[in-house]
Amino acid sequence: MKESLMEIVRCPMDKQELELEVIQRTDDEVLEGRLVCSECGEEYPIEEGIPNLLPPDMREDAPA
Amino acid sequence: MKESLMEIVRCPMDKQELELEVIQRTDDEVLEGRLVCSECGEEYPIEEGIPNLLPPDMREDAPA
Amino acid sequence: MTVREEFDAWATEGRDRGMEDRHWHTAKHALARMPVEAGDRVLDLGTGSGYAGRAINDTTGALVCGLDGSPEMARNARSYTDSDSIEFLVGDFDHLPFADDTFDHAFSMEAFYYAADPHEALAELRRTLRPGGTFYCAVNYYEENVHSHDWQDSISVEMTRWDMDEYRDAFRAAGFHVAAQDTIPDRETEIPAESEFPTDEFATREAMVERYRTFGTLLTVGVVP
Amino acid sequence: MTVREEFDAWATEGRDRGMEDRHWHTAKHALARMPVEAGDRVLDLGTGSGYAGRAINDTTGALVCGLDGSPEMARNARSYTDSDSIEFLVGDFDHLPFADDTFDHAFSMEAFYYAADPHEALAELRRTLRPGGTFYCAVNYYEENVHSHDWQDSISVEMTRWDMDEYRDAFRAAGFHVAAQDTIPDRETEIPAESEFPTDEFATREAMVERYRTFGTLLTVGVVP
Ligand SMILES: Nc1ncnc2c1ncn2[C@@H]1O[C@H](CSCC[C@H](N)C(=O)O)[C@@H](O)[C@H]1O
Ligand SMILES: Nc1ncnc2c1ncn2[C@@H]1O[C@H](CSCC[C@H](N)C(=O)O)[C@@H](O)[C@H]1O
Repeated sequence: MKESLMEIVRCPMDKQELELEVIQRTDDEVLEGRLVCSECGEEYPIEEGIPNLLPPDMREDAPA
Repeated sequence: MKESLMEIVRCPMDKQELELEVIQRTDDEVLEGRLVCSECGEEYPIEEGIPNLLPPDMREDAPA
Repeated sequence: MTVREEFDAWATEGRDRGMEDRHWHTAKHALARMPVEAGDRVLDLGTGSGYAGRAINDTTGALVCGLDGSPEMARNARSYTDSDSIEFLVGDFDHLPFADDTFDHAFSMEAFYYAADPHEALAELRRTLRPGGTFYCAVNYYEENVHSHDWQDSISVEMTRWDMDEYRDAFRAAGFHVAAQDTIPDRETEIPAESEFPTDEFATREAMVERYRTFGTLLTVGVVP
Repeated sequence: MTVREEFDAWATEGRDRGMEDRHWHTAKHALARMPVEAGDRVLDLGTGSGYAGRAINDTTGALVCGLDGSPEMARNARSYTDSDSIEFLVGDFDHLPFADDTFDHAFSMEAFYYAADPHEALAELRRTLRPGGTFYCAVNYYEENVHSHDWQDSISVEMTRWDMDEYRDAFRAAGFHVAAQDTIPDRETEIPAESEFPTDEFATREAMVERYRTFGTLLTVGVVP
């Protein structure tokens, strides 16, 4: 994801702004990192450049 | 035209309500008559069941 | 010549039914998209033979007003239907003889661009449609359709030739949201074999294919906020 | 099974590209009607392989967000494009991870009815679209398409099967105006000769013709007032 996406992405639960924590990036993309809700503190992972903004209970790996 | 059309037709010039003067009618239709603007007094003919609501200067028979 | 003179002459020569046959190829697709409900009131702007209003009335049960600037067109249109929920009126696009918020939807095929002032016609449609009402504006005469550019030569009423952007801009300037815009191909007009070209109208078969199968009819759909 | 489990499995088996091929036949006609302008921001809801977002980005220059509930779908979609104006996100229809008034337009093909609560999904679309923004909702699974009724048997995610009226009503209840609704025929899926029937899917050739050429894809277009 580009950093410019921060303007429009919000916490799926309370729609508040998110803070970006970068783990790995290229010149124009964040590849690994976290989006943290400025209100509820929930953390959403960014993996292989794709932010996962599913509500936390839909994100967990369910038992097979 | 049906009398129920009176609910929606208006003077094309000032959009005010019209009054219906019936010359000839059937059970459910006005065939010949006049629509007279309640505001500006302009008269619009009804001929063969069709009201002519052109602005007066577009209605006149133009010279050939 | 005025709209009345030009189109009274067309109506008297029976050209209203010829237009109906040709325009139906694409108009029916535009009509099929309209979200008309039973009991709605729908305006057919520049109704000609009245076929679009008849189709709407038949398929949905909506009340239809067919408006035309030519008394002869309106007389013909009236003679083609017995429905008691269709009315025909003579009137002008720029001076709609209706109260505010009268219509749920409006349709127009190959007529809008004859308005003396198309911006005023849009303002009048905006005024007479209720919030959420749509205006389905279908035209074959538009800038991208290069094969229509010489039509003005054979029609004495002045025509407005907007491109697709200009249609969207004018709708927005009049207070409509633009919900859709595309060109609907005419797949039905028969295109003669290569050996028949040039014809009176088309220099090449490719030109005729482009006119009908590619450009077809431009539809712009406006919605009142 | 959850959306994530079901569609991660589809993505891993490569079914995303198969859907793209089949859905393109009608999706392209819906896409062609959208009044997208350069610089607009457009949402592709349930993006799958991402083809609709790629098409919108290619043809209009709009910025696209492809959202999908399946991480594997989003990963595949991302691998199919190099455009730097398309982003893919994993998220749920009923919990859109976007600010109010973010999008100019939204598109969805064969995905909307998987929402756990489609009314909530519409409310979320209404919230994230700006005034005048459109939602183009295309589905093959709907009540009038009787040939779709048994699809639920082979999909573990619960599906909502509304009819055309229910789509219009639900859009209106969520605060959209309904600007258009129609069924777009699929003229491209090949229909085998009479002698090939019954097939696994269709008892008769007529049934298959009806499924594709008559019912095709239901498109409902909502506009934010
Ligand atoms: N300014 C104006 N006001 C009212 N009607 C007009 C007009 N300019 C043109 N018209 C009418 O618009 C029609 C255009 S011809 C198209 C007729 C019909 N919709 C069809 O598809 O076949 C004519 O009947 C003409 O009389
Ligand atoms: N509740 C939900 N939230 C987000 N995505 C969902 C969803 N339910 C289903 N989906 C996604 O919607 C897609 C439906 S398949 C259709 C994909 C694509 N639009 C096409 O036309 O081919 C799948 O990729 C699935 O993962």
